[in-house]
Amino acid sequence: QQVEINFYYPVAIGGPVTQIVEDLISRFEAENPDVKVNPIYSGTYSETISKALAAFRAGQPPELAVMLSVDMYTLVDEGAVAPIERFVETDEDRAWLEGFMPVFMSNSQTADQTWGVPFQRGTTVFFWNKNMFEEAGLDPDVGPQNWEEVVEFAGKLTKRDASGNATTWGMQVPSSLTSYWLLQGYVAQNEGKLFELSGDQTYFDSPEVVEALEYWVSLAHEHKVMKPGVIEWATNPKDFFEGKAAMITTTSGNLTNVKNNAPFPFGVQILPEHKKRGAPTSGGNIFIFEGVDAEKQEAAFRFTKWLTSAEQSAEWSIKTGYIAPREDAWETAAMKTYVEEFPEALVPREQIPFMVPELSTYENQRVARVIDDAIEASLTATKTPAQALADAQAEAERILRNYRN
Amino acid sequence: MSTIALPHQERGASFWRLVELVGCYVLGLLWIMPLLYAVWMAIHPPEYEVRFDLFAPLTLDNFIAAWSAAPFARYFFNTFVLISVILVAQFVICTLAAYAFARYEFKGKTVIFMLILLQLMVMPEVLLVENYRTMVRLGLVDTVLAMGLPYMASAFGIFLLRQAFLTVPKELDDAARVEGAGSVGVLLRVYVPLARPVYVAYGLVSVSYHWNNLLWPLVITNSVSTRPLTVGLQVFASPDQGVQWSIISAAALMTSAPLLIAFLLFQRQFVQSFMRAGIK
Amino acid sequence: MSGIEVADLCKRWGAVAAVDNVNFEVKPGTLTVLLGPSGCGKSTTLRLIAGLDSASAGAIRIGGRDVTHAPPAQRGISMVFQSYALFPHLTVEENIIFGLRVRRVSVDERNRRLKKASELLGLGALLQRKPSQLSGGQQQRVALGRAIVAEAPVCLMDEPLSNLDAQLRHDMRKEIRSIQQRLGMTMVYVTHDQIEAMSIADQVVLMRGGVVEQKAMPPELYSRPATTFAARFIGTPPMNLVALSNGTGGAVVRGTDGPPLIEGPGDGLLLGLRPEELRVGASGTLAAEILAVEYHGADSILECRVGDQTLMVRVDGVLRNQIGEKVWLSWADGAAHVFDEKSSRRVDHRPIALGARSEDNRVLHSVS
Amino acid sequence: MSGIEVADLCKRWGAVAAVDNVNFEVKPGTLTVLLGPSGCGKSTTLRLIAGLDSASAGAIRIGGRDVTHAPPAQRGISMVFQSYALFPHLTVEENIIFGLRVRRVSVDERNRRLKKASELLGLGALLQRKPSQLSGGQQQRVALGRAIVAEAPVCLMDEPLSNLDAQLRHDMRKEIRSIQQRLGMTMVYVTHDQIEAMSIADQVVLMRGGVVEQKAMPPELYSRPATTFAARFIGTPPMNLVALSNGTGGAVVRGTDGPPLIEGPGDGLLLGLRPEELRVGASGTLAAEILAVEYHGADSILECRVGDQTLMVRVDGVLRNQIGEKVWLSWADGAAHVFDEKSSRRVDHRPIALGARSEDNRVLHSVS
Amino acid sequence: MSRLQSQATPWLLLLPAAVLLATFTHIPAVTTFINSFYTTPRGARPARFVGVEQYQSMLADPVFLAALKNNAIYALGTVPLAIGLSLLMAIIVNSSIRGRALLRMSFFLPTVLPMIAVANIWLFFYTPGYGLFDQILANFGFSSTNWLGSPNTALPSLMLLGIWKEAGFFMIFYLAALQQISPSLAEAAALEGASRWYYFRRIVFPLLMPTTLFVLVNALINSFRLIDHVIVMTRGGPDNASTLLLYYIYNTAFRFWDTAYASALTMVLLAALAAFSFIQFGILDRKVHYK
Ligand SMILES: Nc1ncnc2c1ncn2[C@@H]1O[C@H](COP(=O)(O)OP(=O)(O)OP(=O)(O)O)[C@@H](O)[C@H]1O
Ligand SMILES: Nc1ncnc2c1ncn2[C@@H]1O[C@H](COP(=O)(O)OP(=O)(O)OP(=O)(O)O)[C@@H](O)[C@H]1O
Ligand SMILES: [Mg+2]
Ligand SMILES: [Mg+2]
Repeated sequence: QQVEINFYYPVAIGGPVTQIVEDLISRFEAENPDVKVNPIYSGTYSETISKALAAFRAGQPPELAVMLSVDMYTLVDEGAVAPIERFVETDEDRAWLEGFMPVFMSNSQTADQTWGVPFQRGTTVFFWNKNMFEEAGLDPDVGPQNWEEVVEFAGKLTKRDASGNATTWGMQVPSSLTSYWLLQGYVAQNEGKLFELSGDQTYFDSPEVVEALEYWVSLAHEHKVMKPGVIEWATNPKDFFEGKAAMITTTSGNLTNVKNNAPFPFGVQILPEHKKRGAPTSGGNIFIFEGVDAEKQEAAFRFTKWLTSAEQSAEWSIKTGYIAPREDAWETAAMKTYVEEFPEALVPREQIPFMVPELSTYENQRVARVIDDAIEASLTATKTPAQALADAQAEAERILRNYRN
Repeated sequence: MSTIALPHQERGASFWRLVELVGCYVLGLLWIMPLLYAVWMAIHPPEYEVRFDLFAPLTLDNFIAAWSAAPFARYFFNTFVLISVILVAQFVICTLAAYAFARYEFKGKTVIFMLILLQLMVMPEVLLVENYRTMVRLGLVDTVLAMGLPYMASAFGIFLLRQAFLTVPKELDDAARVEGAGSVGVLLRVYVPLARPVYVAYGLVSVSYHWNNLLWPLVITNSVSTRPLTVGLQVFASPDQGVQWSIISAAALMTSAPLLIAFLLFQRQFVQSFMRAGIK
Repeated sequence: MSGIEVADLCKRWGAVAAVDNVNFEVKPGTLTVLLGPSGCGKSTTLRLIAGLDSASAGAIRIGGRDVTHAPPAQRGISMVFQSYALFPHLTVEENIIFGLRVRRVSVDERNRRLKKASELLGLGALLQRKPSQLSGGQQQRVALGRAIVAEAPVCLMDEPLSNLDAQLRHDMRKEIRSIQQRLGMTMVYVTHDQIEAMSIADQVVLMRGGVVEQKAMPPELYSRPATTFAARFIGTPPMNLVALSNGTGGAVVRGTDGPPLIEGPGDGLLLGLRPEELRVGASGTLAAEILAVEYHGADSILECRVGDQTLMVRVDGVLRNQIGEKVWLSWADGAAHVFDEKSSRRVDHRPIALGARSEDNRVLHSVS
Repeated sequence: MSGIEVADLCKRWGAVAAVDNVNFEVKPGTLTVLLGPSGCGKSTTLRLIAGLDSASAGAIRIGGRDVTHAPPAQRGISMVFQSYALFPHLTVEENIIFGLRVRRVSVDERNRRLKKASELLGLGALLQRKPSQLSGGQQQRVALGRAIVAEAPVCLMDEPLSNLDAQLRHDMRKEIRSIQQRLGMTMVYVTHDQIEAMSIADQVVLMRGGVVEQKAMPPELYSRPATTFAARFIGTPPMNLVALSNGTGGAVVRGTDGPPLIEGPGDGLLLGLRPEELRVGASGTLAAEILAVEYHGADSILECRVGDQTLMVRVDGVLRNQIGEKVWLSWADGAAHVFDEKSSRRVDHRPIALGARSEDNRVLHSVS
Repeated sequence: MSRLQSQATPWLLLLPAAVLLATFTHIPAVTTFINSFYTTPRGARPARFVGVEQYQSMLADPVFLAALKNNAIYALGTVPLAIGLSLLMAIIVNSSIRGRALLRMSFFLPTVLPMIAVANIWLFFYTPGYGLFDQILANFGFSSTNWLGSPNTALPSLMLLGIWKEAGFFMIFYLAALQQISPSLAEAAALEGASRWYYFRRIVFPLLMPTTLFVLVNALINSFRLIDHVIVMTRGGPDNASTLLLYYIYNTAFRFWDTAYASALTMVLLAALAAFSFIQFGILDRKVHYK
């Protein structure tokens, strides 16, 4: 008797993700002939949770889904997901669960339970175009190390035509979606924080946050080294390849994409520091849904465990550029070879000590939207960062008030 | 040659006539340009997305890449099923209702007709929150039926067919009855065949509407096995990081292709169908 | 073969009585024409007979059977409509056998009747065409064919020829009459064209405002109209109706002082004279002045003033008389009709024999 | 006041010549009717005069000025369309003064003309209505009003009455004629109705297949048709055309052996006899057999066989003759027309004087 | 043919349509209204009656106000332009211009294609730097514009796409109406010496009034109903500069899962649609009627 389970997954990076997923699944099925996994590509992260929650409410949830780790509170609040501990029985299971790096687990646990299993996790990293560095008289092998250097380098790298219109921007930071995430990097570097881990409190209007956003905005408006307005995630790497941007910040998940598509030598490093180093985690966890047969949940758990074990973690990381969230994955032979051939792959890992958990609250989508709007408003100069963040904090208060008691 | 044809007028003003003419063609070119450009992108390698070169090599790789990147075959199938189901249901349901309005007198006819016409303003997608709940209650979420159901009783269809039936001469109805046909017989043997052009017109309008419809299917479908093309394309084209415009163009054209080809083949019928549907 | 009896038939649309107590009988195998002006209730009467509308009161019997409440299909009738009511999406053949298909008549029988009808009507070569590919006359034939194959004893026709041009109308009329007689059909035929009615009918039922004005054979309708309406409805130009008044020696034309035309008092009476029965001459009975002449080729219509009244006179060919000229009108003895002005019904009269009168010293009354 | 000259006018639509070398002249202040069957090029000719289509060849002069290439507005014409072409969103008043507004005629003048036209046509009470609120006859009057206020010397009308019923058509026709004469307009009037043409025209231009068949005053058209087409197009029932052949003593009706009717050989000639000019009697010129009788009230139409040919005869009133009866037909000397069978043109002839012939021992030829 | 049966027949014929319409139009409209007075049930917390609180918070909700304003701008910007252009197109295509069929095709084609597909294509045109618009404008010395990323241009960019997509659709209605105008009216006007412009202004345009009204109402409805391009191109951003009402409803209901608030928002949308139907049946219909 075969158990059939549905697996929703988003694609948030370039590359043949669908195929990689299918390859993995067919291997799993070969090893576990009693389970059949239907992979369902479900769009972006936000579409995935929309779909999954919709399906859950309609009584037909998928058995498991990859959703943003930060949506944990929303999912728990809805009663939509099952704690992983429920399925952990053997010592081997326990060892597996304990094998994840703590920074990734902080977004995965609340109320002493683990609700999601780190899977396609990432962080933001910093890329630069070595050719342009050379043209601008910079050392192509060393990227900017702090906020000031970023401004300085970007100034040198920004090229303008006769009429003063920029043809190449020195620096580009995407801001079209989940831009709070990039802000969080700046905030961490500024020794501030965006939210409380309890998920019911935000600090959008704290001075550290305001300064961080002001720095970001100053790149475009004061220093004029970044394209003003909102920069699409989707076009940011493309701009980089096309030479429209000399330095970009983007998700580490883009490593493979950049490696394959950049028609010039490029450098990659962890984010520049300010008061200290800092970067947010990001990306998706695997959640197992409530509202399905225990037997199916169990199969889903088995698949989850298999997919996030050392071997598969390493493979997934190598093929996509996501960070393998387990120490033992980095010890596998495959990973070691890969890192030797492509040392840049180590960069995200280097950042792990400095990482902070990603913004995650109740009604996360809504709160995230509020802070995103504030960032967009600041970047497009419709509001000052202080004003925008004050408004955002007020709105977040209004939303989260109901969850404090 | 004048835009508003008045016989024999203003022969002399040929310069302005020429300006006018050029204006017309420029407008036409402007309008078709986006599509031509999309085709350009789709049939050339990605390097030529932003570089216009008459001698750029042609390729189908973009289509192949798009086709293999997402289960478009399945999406096509889903759309096809969806449209067939909707169309058949619309024809049956609207025909019956239109017949009642065209040939029967009953109490409250006007009020009911008005209530039905309300749907011209309040399309199902406007009420998507409640309609979604209804589908949840019916246990139909993520089914083809759920995608089609709210559209099956189409006020537009009822209105159109009623108009068509009203133009059927009463004498034909009488003649069929004298010859021994009953109510259903008259409907099937006289009204339906005579309204055939209207069915074609309505069918084309309906097919293109539902082929293009996004919001409701987006809300109500979750899985590959029900998702229609539009939703498939939406899901396909929205990865958060990095896109290839030539592949997106290829995918966009691919999803529009059947309509596009049908339109190019049956331009006249299309235009006339929409025209017919528009005359109220 | 069945006759039709229509007894006290009424049809009201709301407050309006479209058909008001109509009675007539159609003998088996004969053709009755319902004649009358637009809106007089002809079609309604026919539709009541067909069962397409239901009667408000009264009864309809076909072949002795009361069918007042039977549906159309069970009345043993066929019907030909004004606009032919051919199904435009069906071929000629399919149109003709439509009813047979509906009634599930066997294929053999269907073919037999189709063959017969199409031979009768010369439709053989057209069977595969669509109605839109036929001329008006051919369409009319197809409609006729559909009525014939039904082999119903009664055939109803509602202005079947009104969409045809004059020549074709004439030919088809003869054809319908000949088929009706050959097949011995009982037929009710609606028209508002008096010529058509006169030339085709065994019996004419003349209607007006929902009531029957006169039922008669055509020559009687022409020669003895029962009312002024009947008198004026038949014939073009219509019969002149001249008001009479009391005069010396009998009734005279009102506004003149003679000569007396009929015996007795004239007040409240109308004298009917058909334009084609009036003669114009240098001598005659009534003095008249020519007001206008309208030339039609074969004949001309004269507008004449007699006393304070205007008469139309039809004369052959081109008239040599001038406008304003004074002439004399005369007519044969039997040509005069007399009606009561109030009831507008025909009354008997005794004409006063009048020889032609030569131009004399009478003064024509001119109207101020 | 301007006359119209149409000289060698041609209009080709692709290969088809809709108007083919048409010549005629309209005298100032007179009314010319373009008459002919459907598709003969009447409308096209009119539209060429109006400038709505442009001529392929030939010239049009209005008031002596060559307007062949002038735009419609500069030809000094007004026009009444078959469908009236009233602007549905404008009131009657606005419709009538539309052209005056366009031409920026002063308000005073506008009002004066409007008043005059609306009095002439009895439109006073309707000025604020929309066309859709008018009856057909009233719409026709508005169209006429629009043409009148233009005070153009030439007025063109394309079947202006064909959408009206018979009675209204008759009245409007008289009205148009009277206005035309009162205002002294030069008018070209298109119709396919011969009665209308005969009763209204100063001159009739009879067309057929794009060419002019005959130009004449109405009585001449009737009494001296130039071709068999003209002969049969005017008059109902149409003129009988009887084939002649050589006989002893002159031409005889083909298929009979006499009597000779006209001098000389008969082969290739047609004898034209109008139904209304034939007399039926116990004696006469031609022996005939009655095939059918159609009763019309005032008259009846007889179908008679003479030799192997069929003739229509119109007789007054009810005929007492029976179908199959043998009778004699006769006619007045001037009533016979002769045409050449091939060219179908009229030819002169000398009739042979024939007294009435009493029934004798002649054998009627029966056709097998 | 019994009386009773013939009276039941129309109702039986109407039944399927009536049930479906009631289920998906009338009843949802009413329940939307009712739900707008409750809170959203979440997990263990059931819905709670709060009266007009949802409407009150709506008035304080900057995103809602922005959506309302945007939608008004969107409608006022696209509708007149699309109608004007469609009329122009109809007149062009209805004339005897050479290549009429091709022109008609190029005008009409955008209408046939899925909005989602063309929005994805246009997304590229708007890409700053190397998108079609920037490439063309670069030739005229303009600097690259972040079309969809600036609050000033995001909504107009959507509007432009909206006009491009819809004008051809409305053209069809005008074309149909133009073909209904009897050519003899043009001839009559020509005889009276009317110029082309005069004929258009005094005859054609007034005669097209009913069509214009119909198109107007349809365009207004569409401007509140079609949000496919918002989903694809801007997701309402930046900072809600291009959020339209229905998009906000969609987001609130299916992203934030606040269905009660979404119900209240839907009531606003319904009110707008009701206002349009009022325009059609109430005011203008009377004025433009001449038949
Ligand atoms: N369905 C109906 N509803 C209301 N009134 C009707 C209906 N049908 C006919 N009438 C009225 O009944 C009267 C008689 O109509 P009917 O059609 O019988 O006239 P008719 O003699 O056939 O006229 P015509 O020669 O114009 O066909 C008319 O006044 C007409 O308006
Ligand atoms: N626009 C056109 N294009 C091609 N052929 C035309 C056009 N207008 C008229 N014709 C042809 O020219 C011929 C004459 O047409 P016209 O309209 O002048 O006839 P008519 O005498 O007015 O007929 P009717 O009495 O039917 O109006 C017809 O054969 C017609 O088919
Ligand atoms: Mg009738
Ligand atoms: Mg004509």
